[in-house]
Amino acid sequence: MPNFLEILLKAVMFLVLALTGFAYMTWIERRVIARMQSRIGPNRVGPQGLLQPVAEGLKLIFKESITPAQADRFVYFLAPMLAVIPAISLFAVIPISNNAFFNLAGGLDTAVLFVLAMLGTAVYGIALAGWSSNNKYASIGGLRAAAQVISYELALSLSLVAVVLMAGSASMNVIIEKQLPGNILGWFIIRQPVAAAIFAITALAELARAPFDLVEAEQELTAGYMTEYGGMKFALFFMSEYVKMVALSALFTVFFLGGWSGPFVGDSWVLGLIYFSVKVLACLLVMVWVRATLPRFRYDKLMALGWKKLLPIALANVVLTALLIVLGVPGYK
Amino acid sequence: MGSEFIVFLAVAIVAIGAAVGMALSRNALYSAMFLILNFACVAVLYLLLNAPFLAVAQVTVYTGAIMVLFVFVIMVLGAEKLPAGESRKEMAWQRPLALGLGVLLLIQAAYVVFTRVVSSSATKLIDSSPLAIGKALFGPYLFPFEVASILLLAAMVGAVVLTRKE
Amino acid sequence: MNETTPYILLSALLFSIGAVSVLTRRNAIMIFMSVELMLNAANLAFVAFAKQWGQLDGQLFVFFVMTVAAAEVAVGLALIVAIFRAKKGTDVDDLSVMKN
Amino acid sequence: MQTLILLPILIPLAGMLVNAAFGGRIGGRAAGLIATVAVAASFGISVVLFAQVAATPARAIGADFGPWIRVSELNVPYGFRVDALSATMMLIITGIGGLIHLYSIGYMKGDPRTPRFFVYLNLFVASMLTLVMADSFLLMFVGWELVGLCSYLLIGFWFTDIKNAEAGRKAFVVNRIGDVAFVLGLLLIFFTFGSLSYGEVFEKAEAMKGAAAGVLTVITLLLFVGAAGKSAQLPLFVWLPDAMAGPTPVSALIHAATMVTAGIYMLIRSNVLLEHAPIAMQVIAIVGALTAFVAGYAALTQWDIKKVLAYSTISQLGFMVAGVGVGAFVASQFHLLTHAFFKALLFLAAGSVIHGMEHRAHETGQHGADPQDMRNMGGLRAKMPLTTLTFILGGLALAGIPPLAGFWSKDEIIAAAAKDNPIAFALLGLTAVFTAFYVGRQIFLVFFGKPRSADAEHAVESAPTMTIPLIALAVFAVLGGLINLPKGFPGEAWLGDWLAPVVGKEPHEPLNLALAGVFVALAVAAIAGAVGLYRRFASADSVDPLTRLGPLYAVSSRKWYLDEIYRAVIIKPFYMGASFLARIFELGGIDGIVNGAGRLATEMSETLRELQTGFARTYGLVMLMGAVAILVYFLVSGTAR
Repeated sequence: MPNFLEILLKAVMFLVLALTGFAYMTWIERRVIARMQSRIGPNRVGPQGLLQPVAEGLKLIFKESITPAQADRFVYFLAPMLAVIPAISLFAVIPISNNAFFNLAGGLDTAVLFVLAMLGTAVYGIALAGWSSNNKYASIGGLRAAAQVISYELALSLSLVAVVLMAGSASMNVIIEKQLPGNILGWFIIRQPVAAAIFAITALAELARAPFDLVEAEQELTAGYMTEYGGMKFALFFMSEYVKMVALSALFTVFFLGGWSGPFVGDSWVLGLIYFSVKVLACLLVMVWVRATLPRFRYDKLMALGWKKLLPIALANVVLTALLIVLGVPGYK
Repeated sequence: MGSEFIVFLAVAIVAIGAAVGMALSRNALYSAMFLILNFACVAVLYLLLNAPFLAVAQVTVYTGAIMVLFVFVIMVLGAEKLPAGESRKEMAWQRPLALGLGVLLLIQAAYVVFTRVVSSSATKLIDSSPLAIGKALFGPYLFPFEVASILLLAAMVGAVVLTRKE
Repeated sequence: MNETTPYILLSALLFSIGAVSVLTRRNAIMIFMSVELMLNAANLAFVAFAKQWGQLDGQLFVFFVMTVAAAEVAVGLALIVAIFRAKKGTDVDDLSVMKN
Repeated sequence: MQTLILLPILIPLAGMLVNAAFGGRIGGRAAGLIATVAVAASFGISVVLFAQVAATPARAIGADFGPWIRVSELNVPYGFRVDALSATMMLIITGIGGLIHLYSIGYMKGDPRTPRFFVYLNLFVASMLTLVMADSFLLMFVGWELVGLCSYLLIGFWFTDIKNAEAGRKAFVVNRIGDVAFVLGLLLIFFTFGSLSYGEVFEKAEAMKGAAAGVLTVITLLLFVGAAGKSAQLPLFVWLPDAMAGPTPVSALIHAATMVTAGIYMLIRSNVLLEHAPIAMQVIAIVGALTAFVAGYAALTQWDIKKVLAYSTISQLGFMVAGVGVGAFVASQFHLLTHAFFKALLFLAAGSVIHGMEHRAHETGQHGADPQDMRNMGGLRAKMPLTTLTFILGGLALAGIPPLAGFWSKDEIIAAAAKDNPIAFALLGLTAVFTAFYVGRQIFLVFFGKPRSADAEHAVESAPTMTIPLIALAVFAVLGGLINLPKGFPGEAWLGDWLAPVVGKEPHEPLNLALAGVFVALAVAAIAGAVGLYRRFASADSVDPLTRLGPLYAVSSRKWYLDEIYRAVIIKPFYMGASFLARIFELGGIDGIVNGAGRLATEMSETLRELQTGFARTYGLVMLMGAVAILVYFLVSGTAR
């Protein structure tokens, strides 16, 4: 196997990217929110607090690992991994630049389906963590998470159906290519604004981030499914969340912002990588901004929004898109 | 054969182990997790069998939806560790008989496989991309497809009606 | 013995395990999961034969089996929830009489 | 063209289906409107068909809708025909039917089961149209039975009162007797002519001429018994007075204007057969005249406003039958038409009177006196002017006062009887005098004098939906005679010419002035006598001045003791026989067998029940056993290739 090494190299690279991305995402979030709330944020460890994530990581590694007495030990141990694995797997199908080296499986015909599959399996970590902790807060948090993720996954899938319809393929590379008519107007965020909006909202819900963070609503559930977790296991959950954040931002970039495309990008993978990173960063900042701005939803309203508003709108959008494509409306054929 | 067969063997062993684990586990949640593992293995086998779309669909539908529902219900009902209760006397013969019949069925199937399966492999791989499957679904299989959609609708309504509190 | 045979054997084995499990477990949820295992085993055989004969139809059948399984789970789990509410348990042997 | 023929039947049928499906939701008024519009549309198409028939040289249009019954020689198609006779009937059915539907909207107001009422009414119209439009005796019989069903349903419409339910049952059972004879007649027709279609039967009967006189006599007598059941002739008329238990619009539509004339229609339709059976004709003439006399006599002393009209209807039907019997088919059909107009009018007006009488009870919630008893009425002309005027016009038409419709038609029948059959003539002449007397009695008791009860004092005129049909029918009752004026008048004998293709050309007769003069004088005298007699009838408990007639009065008021005779001769022996069977045969024989069968089943099922354990898992196990066994069979037999 000649390319085994290459695959290994790529895999490691993506892993490192995801992990550093996660680490510095926490720093960015804390600093930005602090600014927004007229505070300072972490600035002690290293210049501008840049080493803060490293310090925290070290601290968590050395923490004592506690298991609750009545917990189901095996599942309690398994759950954090089940949470992280799908999150990291998402990166497998995201092309981060126009060079084949930065593209693991983005050309697969089933790449979009793979994303849905991974998002679907991500529930297990949370649900099982809640269940195995043998703690009421944790259980309720876990159940809420499961229900929320299942509910919003439908609307998310449907918004992606519209994208797939536009591209005529479920391959990431084709989706990006279809957004390249030379200018920004080719981006699907322009041609599919409804799908983009639904994807953005449902992505927030899938991530259980504000304003959909009922899963870990500290006022009612302390820390939700993570209540009993500490040390490295806690760090894994934390990691899975932020990795998923980065991944979903990257997906939004691919689906709606033209991926690595940009002016003068040509065959230059450096430029592509830069464009891609900027777009992802912009998405992440929007997420942080939303968290700093919006209050939390009530649970029944959350469900109502998912089932009674987003799902029908997404369905209508699919039908409309199909209609526009069949009719050959300019910009849809 | 070759490397593919090695992969098959490894996955098959895991799958069988998961199936046995599911059948024997006392805890329903563990059973569900074993079943998820089994489904994942089958998804890998689908990849080996040139069915990438089905593999992903398997993960999405079975693992991502059906089994989540199972886990959800088990957790909501707290039904994972129900009291065993005394087995009924009149059911005493049920277990050995079932086991015997299962073995018999397996033997029969193996016998059929080894004696009757015609060894004619297709020379070329078929196109099993999502596009091809979609075209088949909306072409010759359009009617079953629509029937399936109605079935799903009926199931949806049925589930809502069944679980609604008076 | 051709390259389909191991898959069919595996399918038969999984099917038998599922069948025995259906008949020996008493928890309704467990029985249900075992049925899913049997369906899955059948699916595996479908896909294997689809490859052997070079035809897509087997894969499409799997698609429909998945649809049916999804519908079945939706209704079946709803039933189990309803039964659980009525009987405070999911032991199928307790369901041997129609009246309470 | 083909479908146009079916439309008059299909539209009321559609109306019925709509009301049956949605009647409960849309309410009585909407259901009534739908039903009325359906019948009105049917009327419109009937007019179109009438014009088409008039424009066709053969005076008939027909359509086959494929075979219906095909068994060896028997071949009955779904054949419909519209000729001069059926077109005329269609206009009556849908025209008067439409007016009565409209009237019913007002009459049934407030009854919660109104939608169902209109379902039945529409079904009736469709069935009656089937009856008259059929092109074969068998299809006619279908309509015949369907109208019988509707009649049963509508008589017993207020079935919560056991009397109404019993009346419906009585009508049904009595009609069955006639129907048996009718079916026998049909079988004999098929046996003789090998067909049931009008055209073929009549053609062959014509060809056989005298050769088949004996058979034809039997056939026509059987048909006549059928007609006697439906058209309430002796001795089967007992159901019709009881049928007044139904809502008044039903009495007007079914038991005066249309269904009861089905027998007459059938006889006129079979005129070809009748003409070759002189003996049957004689019987029919005598029975008809006797019915007219008996019923007219019974009508003299009734107190119930609708019972008077019911006996009057039987009596007039007797006139028509007698007309058939003396071979005056046109006159008979003519009287059928005019009678439909003025008797429907009388019934509806009577319904309006009843409605007015019930007004006080509805308003105050008190239980009023019997609103149908004429003793409780009196002086209503001041309260209900429109009803009074129309009732008087209808009554005078019935009494045969010129120039109203009844005069012309009745006169034709009496004139024909005078020439042909002196006995019938005598009976019919006497009946005509009775008719005038009870009409005078009824009009005076109801509308003149002083109110004899609180209900009568507080009566009010009915709503426009009820009075508009009254006015329309009154116009017809006045002018209806114009369609068949005697020779010498402008447009003479139009109906006779129109029906000629069906019943054969009859010569135009001039008006027999002497006869007409005598009968008009007698009628006027009878009315005057009635007014004179009942002038002193001042309060509800007064004695009928006719009681002075002694036994003659009793015979009339007890309706010739017919119900009593039936009870003694038929019902009692029947019950005795039934109770014998019930006690001896039923208990010993049939129950033994039934119980034995039941015990056998119980014991067998107790054994089999062991298999049903109730454990789902056991069932699954058995299924698996079956699967394994089937596989074994395939493997052993080598079928699994």
